[in-house]
Amino acid sequence: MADLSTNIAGLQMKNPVMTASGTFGYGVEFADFVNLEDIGGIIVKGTTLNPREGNDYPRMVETASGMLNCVGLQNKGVDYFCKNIYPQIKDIKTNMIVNVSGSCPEDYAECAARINDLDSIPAIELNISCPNVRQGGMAFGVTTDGAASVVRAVREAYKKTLIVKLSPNVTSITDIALAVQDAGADAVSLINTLMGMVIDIEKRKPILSIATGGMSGPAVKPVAVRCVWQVAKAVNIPVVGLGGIMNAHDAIEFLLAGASAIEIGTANFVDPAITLKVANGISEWLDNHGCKSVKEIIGQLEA
Amino acid sequence: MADLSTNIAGLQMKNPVMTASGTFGYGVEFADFVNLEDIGGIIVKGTTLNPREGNDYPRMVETASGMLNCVGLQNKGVDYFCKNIYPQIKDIKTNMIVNVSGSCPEDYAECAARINDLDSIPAIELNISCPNVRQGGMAFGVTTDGAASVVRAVREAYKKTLIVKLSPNVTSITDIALAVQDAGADAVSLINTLMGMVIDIEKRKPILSIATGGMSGPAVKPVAVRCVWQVAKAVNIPVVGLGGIMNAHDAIEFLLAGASAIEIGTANFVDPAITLKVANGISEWLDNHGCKSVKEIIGQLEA
Amino acid sequence: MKKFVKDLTVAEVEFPHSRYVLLKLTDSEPLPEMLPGQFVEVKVEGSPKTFLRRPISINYVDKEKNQLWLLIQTVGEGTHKLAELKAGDKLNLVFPLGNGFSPMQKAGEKVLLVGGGVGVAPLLNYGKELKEAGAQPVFLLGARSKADLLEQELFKSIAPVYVTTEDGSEGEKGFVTQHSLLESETFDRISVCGPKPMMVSVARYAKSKGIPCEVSLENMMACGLGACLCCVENTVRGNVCVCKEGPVFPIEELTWEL
Amino acid sequence: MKKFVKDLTVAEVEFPHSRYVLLKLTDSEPLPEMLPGQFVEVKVEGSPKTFLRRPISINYVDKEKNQLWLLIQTVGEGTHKLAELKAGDKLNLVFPLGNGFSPMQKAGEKVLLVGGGVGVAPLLNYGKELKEAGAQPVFLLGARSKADLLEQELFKSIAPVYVTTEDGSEGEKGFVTQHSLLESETFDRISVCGPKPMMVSVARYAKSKGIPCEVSLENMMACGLGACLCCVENTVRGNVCVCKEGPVFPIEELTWEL
Repeated sequence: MADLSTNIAGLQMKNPVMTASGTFGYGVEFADFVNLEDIGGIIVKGTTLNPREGNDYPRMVETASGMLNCVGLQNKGVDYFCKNIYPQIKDIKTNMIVNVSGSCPEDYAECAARINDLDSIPAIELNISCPNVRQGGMAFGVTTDGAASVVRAVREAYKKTLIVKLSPNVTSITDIALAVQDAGADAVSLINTLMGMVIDIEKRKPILSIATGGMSGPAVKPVAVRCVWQVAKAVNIPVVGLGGIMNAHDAIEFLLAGASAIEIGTANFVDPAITLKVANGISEWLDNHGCKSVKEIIGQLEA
Repeated sequence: MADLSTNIAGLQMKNPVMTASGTFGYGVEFADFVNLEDIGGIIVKGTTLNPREGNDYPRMVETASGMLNCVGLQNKGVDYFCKNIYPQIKDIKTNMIVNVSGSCPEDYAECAARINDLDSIPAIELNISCPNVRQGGMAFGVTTDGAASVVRAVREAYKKTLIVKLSPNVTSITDIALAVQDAGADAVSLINTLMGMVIDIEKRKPILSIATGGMSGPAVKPVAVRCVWQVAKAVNIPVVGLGGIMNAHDAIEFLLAGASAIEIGTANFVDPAITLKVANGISEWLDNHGCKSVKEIIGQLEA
Repeated sequence: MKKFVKDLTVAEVEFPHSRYVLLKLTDSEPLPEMLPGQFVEVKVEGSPKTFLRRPISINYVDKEKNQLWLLIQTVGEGTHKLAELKAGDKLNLVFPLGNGFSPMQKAGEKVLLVGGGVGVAPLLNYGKELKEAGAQPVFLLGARSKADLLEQELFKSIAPVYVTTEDGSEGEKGFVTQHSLLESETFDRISVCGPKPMMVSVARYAKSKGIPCEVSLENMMACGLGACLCCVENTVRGNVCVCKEGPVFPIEELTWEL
Repeated sequence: MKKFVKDLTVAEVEFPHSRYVLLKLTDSEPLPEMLPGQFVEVKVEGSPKTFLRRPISINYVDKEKNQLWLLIQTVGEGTHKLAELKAGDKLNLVFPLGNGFSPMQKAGEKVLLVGGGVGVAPLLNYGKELKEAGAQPVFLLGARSKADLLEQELFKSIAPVYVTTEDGSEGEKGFVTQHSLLESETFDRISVCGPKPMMVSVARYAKSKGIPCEVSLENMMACGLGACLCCVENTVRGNVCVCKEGPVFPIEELTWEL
């Protein structure tokens, strides 16, 4: 049995499989299907300083080999999380990571500061690239200055592992990655969703309530693998890869491209037990290829 | 029977269906399957000032609901085109449009100038965003200055309809669109392919010879529709929409989003007779919806 | 209530209507407990256009035969693929999902179950459960025409069935809210499943009469588990997941204009 | 030569081997002229992982029965879907594509047809055409073992068949280039279709003996019409489309190291 353990800037993981924010709830929603403690890391729903109702319905539309969503960061706010959610998840023996979002650096920092006080949350993933909120969100993630400003503010307030999630809706994702690295990020995760739109031709209106949404699923996987490869070559902090991973084969593509860990997102909707199937599939593949550790393939792409 | 005729900056088209460069050869390759003169416009292979061998094999890999290619502008050069290809296509009674590419503004301009002399070529499509050539290509298309510089140079040398093809691999495609509009473009076409990568995990190498390639097909359609909608709102020149169109329904999405015409690309590989099926499908839909002209739906999205 | 993801086996396939297929699924082990009004998420194989699972309400649970019935309207490529399934084929389900209809409130209560279109599906199971529990269910079913009425014999075997058809080819002509039954009889509560306009008009009737009423919503869903927050309905508590806190809601919780 | 896109009808389905399916297609009207060595592009339905058409060489053309045979190795989801086709099903083809093998150069010429794996498929049709034209084809077929030899009776009905198997379970043990036939007999020319290493070694043999040799390539393709320039092979003329200028090339046109 190959050693699946990996490490993201000091964050020890029993295997490289994590769940993408917004696709796995708080983990507990999937407890009937998988043993949560067998997952390398669980990144829970996007959390903001203040409660958000999110966007109106419809928030989702299926696309060719994928889907668009425009949930818009619906959540009850960080204080509700600390008081009501944290107690339910704090004893789950794996890396419980909170995805943090906001509309200005101060909000991001304050939200992060309150999560910093939670002993059982070893890391946060900073969402500086949510494509589905009008003000803020996206704006920060698509410029080097904007991205750096948020990361600097949060770095001040947050002492544990800081992962920054990057948007692919940019001219150069490596420039953004380098900017957040310089601003103090411990790791980057990519890709967030690709901005898209689907039209109801009978109603002559967009299907989604805010017209556009973020595309995810197998359709975006080639873009995600390309971004991970480009960023992993450019930065010297760990990269977490995600985007359309449906099986172990897909996950291994990301690992070879340079990801130290991967996140499974949309696939959780198709198979609620997919996380462990992917972890086991990676293990089998490593065994069949004579690899003693997953570390033997991370970034080992010849290109 | 609804009136399908449309108009791109003075270029009269019998219907809004065109073929995307690099997916329909010079048209003649498809003469056994469709009556070429029934197509609104045929955009032939990318042509450069000097001959190009293109990239090594493999140049193509299938992806979820799409494909990547890295052909790399293989062509025999503009003089060969004028001498040997033009005579074969000049009498085809539809808009025969040449896609022009290059690696510096001067080359673009010189190539365009020679095509300007060909009576039966009423327009060119400027490819300032080829993701598959190392030097040049992409570089121009992803900055407003780079895009404007090429378009200005070509505008000087080219007097007929100038369509500029835009890349989606940018932070703001509307900024690029506005820049090429200001530089003298008569119309814009979008989207070019999304940059992606697929890895052969057994060989631990990218499948494509230059590692990355351009993604096309239904997988990218939501991104394309979004871009067309954003750009059509921002510019006051006509927009030609393309990206994953497989049927009349898809085409109508682009028309509603603001495209005055559409291009069919990858779908030609799946069904060599698709162009006319889409044109007929649009006509039927218009009839069934009481529209007398395709112009009644162009840009009529409520959003 | 524990949820499962597993392959069930197609035991029987019936076509009660040109646009519907009835799949009777079974399993080697006893099927888990399922509440009336709950739904399943099925994985459709061999359909390039179908990436996500499809939510389908539970039509009936035959405990003797250990069967779970799904009455499916064949609208798109995905549901047409489901209609191609043959006895012996496997179908992967995530189930049971959602809250389901309210259990019997008091013995002997008269409950009006109103359904339209494919919305009648979950009412069959609900009516049976209410009947067995000791309540008095009454079915009021609406359809375009006689030919569009589904599972009539089964409904009649459980409780009285009243029908409206838009063309008058069966029962009373018109919409369910126009049926004379609503004037001639009174009910302790009403449960509705069908097209939104129908549910709204029934909800208005119930509100005007002060009769407790619950409706079963069919918002588009992705996960079905309350994780993705895509299928939300706006309620007095804000946006909530139809897949988890629904699909059944008391009308006073919704923000519909009644 | 005119190309067509049309639905053909599956007349017969055979499974000559656990990893192969033989589809015999027919049409209501006479099939168009097809040259040996040409191929078709088939559209695979119901396979989410298969977006593009699949190029498949023409195995045999039965003019009496108006049948076109496709011998398909079931490797991925797409080809497995093709193996599920039943008699009466439709299959959409773009065909005939490519240049095909060289026609007979002179009456009575001895032509060695070397095939390995699924590469034997087009040689059956080619051998038959050469024979009918008045040439003397000879088959040299290689496989892993006896069980992996395909359509042996058909090949034998056309011309002498020599075999090598890697395990020696049939014919001579080893690879085709090791067969004693190559020492004992001489040929006017050689045509090869199979795995690239096999084609390279046969090409080297032919070059060393000064025997004209052509090989049939299987580069990955998209359009099959010479439009997308994806399937190019580097030649003395530069990069050319295998789908249009090939799939058959004289070895001296290729840039292989021989």
